[in-house]
Amino acid sequence: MTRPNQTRTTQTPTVQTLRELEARIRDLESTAVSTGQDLDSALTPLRAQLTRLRQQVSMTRWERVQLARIAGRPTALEYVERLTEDFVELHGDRAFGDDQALIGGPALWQGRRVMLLMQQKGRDTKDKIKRRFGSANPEGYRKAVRLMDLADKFGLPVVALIDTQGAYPGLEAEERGQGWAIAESIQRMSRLRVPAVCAVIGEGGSGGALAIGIGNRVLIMENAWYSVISPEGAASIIWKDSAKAPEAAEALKLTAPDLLELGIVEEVIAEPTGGAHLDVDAAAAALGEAVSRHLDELAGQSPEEWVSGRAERFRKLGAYRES
Amino acid sequence: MTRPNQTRTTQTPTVQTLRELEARIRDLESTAVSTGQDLDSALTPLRAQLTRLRQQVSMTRWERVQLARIAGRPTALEYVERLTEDFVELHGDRAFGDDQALIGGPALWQGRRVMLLMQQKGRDTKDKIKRRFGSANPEGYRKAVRLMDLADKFGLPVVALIDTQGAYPGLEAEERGQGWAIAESIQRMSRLRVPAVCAVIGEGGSGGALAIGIGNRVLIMENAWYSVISPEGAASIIWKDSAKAPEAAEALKLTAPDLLELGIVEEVIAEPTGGAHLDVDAAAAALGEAVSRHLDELAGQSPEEWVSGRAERFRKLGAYRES
Amino acid sequence: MALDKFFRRRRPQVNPPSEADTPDLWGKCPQCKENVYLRDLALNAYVCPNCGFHHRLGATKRAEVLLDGPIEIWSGRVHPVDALNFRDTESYPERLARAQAKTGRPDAILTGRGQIENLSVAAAIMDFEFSGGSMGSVVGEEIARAAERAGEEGLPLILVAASGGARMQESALSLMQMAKTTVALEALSKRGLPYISILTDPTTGGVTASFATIADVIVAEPGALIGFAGPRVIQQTIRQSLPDGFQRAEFLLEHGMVDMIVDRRQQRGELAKLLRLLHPASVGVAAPASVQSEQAP
Amino acid sequence: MALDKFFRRRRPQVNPPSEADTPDLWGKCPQCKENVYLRDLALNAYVCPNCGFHHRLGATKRAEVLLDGPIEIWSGRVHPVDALNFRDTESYPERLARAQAKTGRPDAILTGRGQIENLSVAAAIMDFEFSGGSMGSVVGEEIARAAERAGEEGLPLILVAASGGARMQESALSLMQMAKTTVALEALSKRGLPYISILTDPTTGGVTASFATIADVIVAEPGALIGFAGPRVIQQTIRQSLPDGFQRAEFLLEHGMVDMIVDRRQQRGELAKLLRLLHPASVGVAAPASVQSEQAP
Ligand SMILES: [Zn+2]
Ligand SMILES: [Zn+2]
Repeated sequence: MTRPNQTRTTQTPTVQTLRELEARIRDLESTAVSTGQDLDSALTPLRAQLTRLRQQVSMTRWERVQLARIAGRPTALEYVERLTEDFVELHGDRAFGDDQALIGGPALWQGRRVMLLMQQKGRDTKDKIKRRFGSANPEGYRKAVRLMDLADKFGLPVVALIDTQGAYPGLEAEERGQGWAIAESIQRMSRLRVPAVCAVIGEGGSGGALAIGIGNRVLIMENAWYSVISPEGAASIIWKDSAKAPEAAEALKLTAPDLLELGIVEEVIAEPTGGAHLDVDAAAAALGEAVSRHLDELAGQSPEEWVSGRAERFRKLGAYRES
Repeated sequence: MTRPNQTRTTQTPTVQTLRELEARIRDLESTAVSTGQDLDSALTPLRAQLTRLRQQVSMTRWERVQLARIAGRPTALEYVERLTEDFVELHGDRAFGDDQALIGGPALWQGRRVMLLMQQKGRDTKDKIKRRFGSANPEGYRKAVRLMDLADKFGLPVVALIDTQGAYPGLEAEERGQGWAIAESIQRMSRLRVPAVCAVIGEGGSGGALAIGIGNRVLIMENAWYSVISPEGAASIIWKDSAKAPEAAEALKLTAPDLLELGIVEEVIAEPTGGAHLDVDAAAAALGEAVSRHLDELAGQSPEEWVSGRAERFRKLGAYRES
Repeated sequence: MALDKFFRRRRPQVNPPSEADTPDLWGKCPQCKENVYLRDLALNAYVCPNCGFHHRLGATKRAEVLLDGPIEIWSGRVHPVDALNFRDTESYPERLARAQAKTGRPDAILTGRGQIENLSVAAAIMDFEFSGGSMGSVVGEEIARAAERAGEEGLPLILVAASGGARMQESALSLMQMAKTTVALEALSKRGLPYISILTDPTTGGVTASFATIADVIVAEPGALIGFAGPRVIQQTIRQSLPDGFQRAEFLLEHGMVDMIVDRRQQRGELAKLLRLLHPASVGVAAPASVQSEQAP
Repeated sequence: MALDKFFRRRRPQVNPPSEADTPDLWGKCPQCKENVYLRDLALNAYVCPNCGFHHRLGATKRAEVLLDGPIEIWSGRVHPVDALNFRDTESYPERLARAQAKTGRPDAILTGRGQIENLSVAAAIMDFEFSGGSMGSVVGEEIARAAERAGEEGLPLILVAASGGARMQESALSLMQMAKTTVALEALSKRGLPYISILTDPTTGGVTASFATIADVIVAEPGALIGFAGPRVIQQTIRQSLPDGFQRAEFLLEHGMVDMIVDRRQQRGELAKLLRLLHPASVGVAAPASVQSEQAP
């Protein structure tokens, strides 16, 4: 049972200071690059100040959500390109179609054999539409189940990169059992006889995210969010007005630090100052290191331990009191 | 390895004699019923003669095929009504639809807990159309797989009643992976950790029939057929003329006695004289007794023996010579 | 008969959320608009005797309709907390207090042990009257405990789903209940114990995407709304009106998602038949010596 | 390079079934209608250098295109028999004799052991040139033996499907090969050995409904016709014309049935990558000391 502390209040003015400092550092860095000048003597104290500031402040939750969605934020495939070799994308659910929002296949993750599962949002408009901005149909979850079968058969640890606003809320998705497909994926993942490490890399919206989130370890990037409902969805339910999303984001406690406090994730992966989109290579390095470290820690266990580890992890999540 | 003997030649004239004898017996029987007269002294020698004759003769294979399709021949549900209690039909593949051509669910088979799987052709025109005359879509085979999962989980022996001209050859069936669904059903059935007894009760057409035909025992009713292709299908391939179906039926050796000789079935279940449709209760009694007997024989084995028994049974089917 | 007894104990409600304008002994059926004598409704498992409309039931009435006699209650010791300090138009504790006062229950779930045609079962019944049956930490915990206890006691589990989805006020903690219930249900699966869910009006959101749809057998009530995304959200996505009967039980049967639609008045019989087939051992399980009945608030 | 060697050994054929009108050194591509220099075709894995059309390959050429070097042949000792005394426009033994003479093979299958980028594999290659790759008892038996031997020797199995379906002349015996191959493939599954199938033009009928589609990974060649029922039969059923591209590899990928479409010239690389990921042990398996190469007829 988890009993979280009072969550922090937000400090928007300080964020403003932080942003200004970040801009100043970026300016100096680019000057250093373009002119060849050594500006480290100026940069070093500024960077130290930034580190202190970042530890002290919180952005508003809504600012985090916007950062998680910002144009240029790396999608799953941008991490995969940087962190894996020999990724072989496998397609299809063997029953209806191939979903492009939820993709996967075996790969070498920084040299480790894994089965990748990930929501892929798309990079340009056409790609985004094809992939429904990372919102999967039932076929996506059924493909995930099939790939988990293969992971078990060939002893491939599962690495899941979560980045979706939620499962696709379409008429046909309902016809083909969206809820059923998600439930089946959750159940299948809980039964994996290999270790699973999940990372929310951008958005973690509702059951559509959780469907591939049953990890022995669940990590989240610093500016990602994970919640039972999107801020917009909550706002339109509570205030009948999706413009109240900032207020809903506050109420939902959906940021990485919140989730760490709630015991829902094991680790927050630090992003480059200002967000992963400002330095994709550095963000990838941080993600790669964290996932690899957890994979290595889990490697020594038995299939029974991987199964029971996941079961115990999720069995105890929740907040209640007992009379 | 099976090396079948030369198959019998057909003897149509003798079948004529048989049919006349059958008609005479029926007349006497109905006279006995309507008049209350005891005609047993007349009937007994005729019945003995009939039994001898039936052992000696073969109908043409095409005559058998026609008997397997004759109006009023009992469908699977007519047997189920007579042989089971508490049949609970379970619906749906949990992914796309509920196929009405391939149905099933748990039931008590003459007092024994079983999981039923069967092709149901339909009784009136509307019902037949709804059930595509017993030709299943992929959803039917996927439902079968789901019911086999339940059979395994709850230790229910599988009883499969086969009666189909084949899987449905439709455009949408292909789109949704007809071949894949059949293959998966065959594989799933081969892995059952419960015993399985299959009976071809009417038509056994191709992969669509075999999909639920991976039994520890495979039985066939006297006037049923089982083949890789329907006589019409073979005729239109060989002679480009489906009217040559009688010739194709001969060539395909698709009758119950043929299949017994080829080692493809364990037992031929005798039908009432003239065919199952002439006495559905008697046909059901014969089917019920045979299936129950095989279920009882298999009951003492272990899950591993059921699996390996099926594997060995099918592993050795085929005819070839070795150099 | 349980229903009869229930009627004498309490005044039944035709349509609880809008009872203000309902006279004491007659109620208007929301489907056929006919006036129905409430005693007849209660005697008919809260199915309209006129048109067959299945009225929504709170968990207490549901237990009475489902079980032979009183339920031996397991749930009730787990209480919700406001872990997120959630505040919207009112605070989460205020919402909880109101729902608790209305239902006399700590949260939207009743679990326990009972009999169906003399077969012992564990029952987990969601209470739509408590905050729309929303699933938070307590609902998840109680379902998980019921599944585990059913496993230990060798009982099949019957779950009655009735939920608008996950409980927003618990955010990610609520989301995690989908996983928690799933892993706890392994206690039944491993022991080969049947798990049957009954989807009633409405069953949507996270409940549909977790424990309710991984049952061995899924039963639905006629006309029940069942789906993952809500109709309003889907309409926004596709920008056209939804077909008649969309996301209703009959639609789901046609699309292969549920095993059968069973009229509430036949459910006990169908469940008993299924339990005897899937798990003959249940036939032999004796009723517990002392049974604690749930009291009406 | 194997192809080059092959070309020197034999005269390649652009389109074997209709070679009569093909001049010795040039052939007409059935897709782009361009004349193609046969040596270029052979050097290009029998893919049209002009339009990318994938020509059908007999089993011998396929083995050369697929494997690093010669195949160590396992198949060949099992011969077909006329168990049914099957007679239509000609007798089954006559048909067999003709196909055997044409291909130099007892039946429509070649199995053996080879290397793909130095990874040892078992290969089972259907021969469309033998009676349209139809599956009878010998095809079933050889595939079953190959699967079992691969299991014993710890080798992944690569199966190349090319078949019009089951062999009518063996009727129910042919049908049973669908089951036989399926149970024999358990030898691989139990040991966690990868089974990859490559669906080539055409793969239809019983082959599609059994061993070819239960592979762990399914690869298809561009443009290959793949399906269960034949297009003609479907057209008779639906009484309207079939859409463009129906039952082609690209259609099947879109419908979720195959994992990937891989150009024949990239297949070795993709297979090796997959094998290293799924079964790193293959990397260490040494090639057998003595290898018997298949000789051209
Ligand atoms: Zn009414
Ligand atoms: Zn060309």
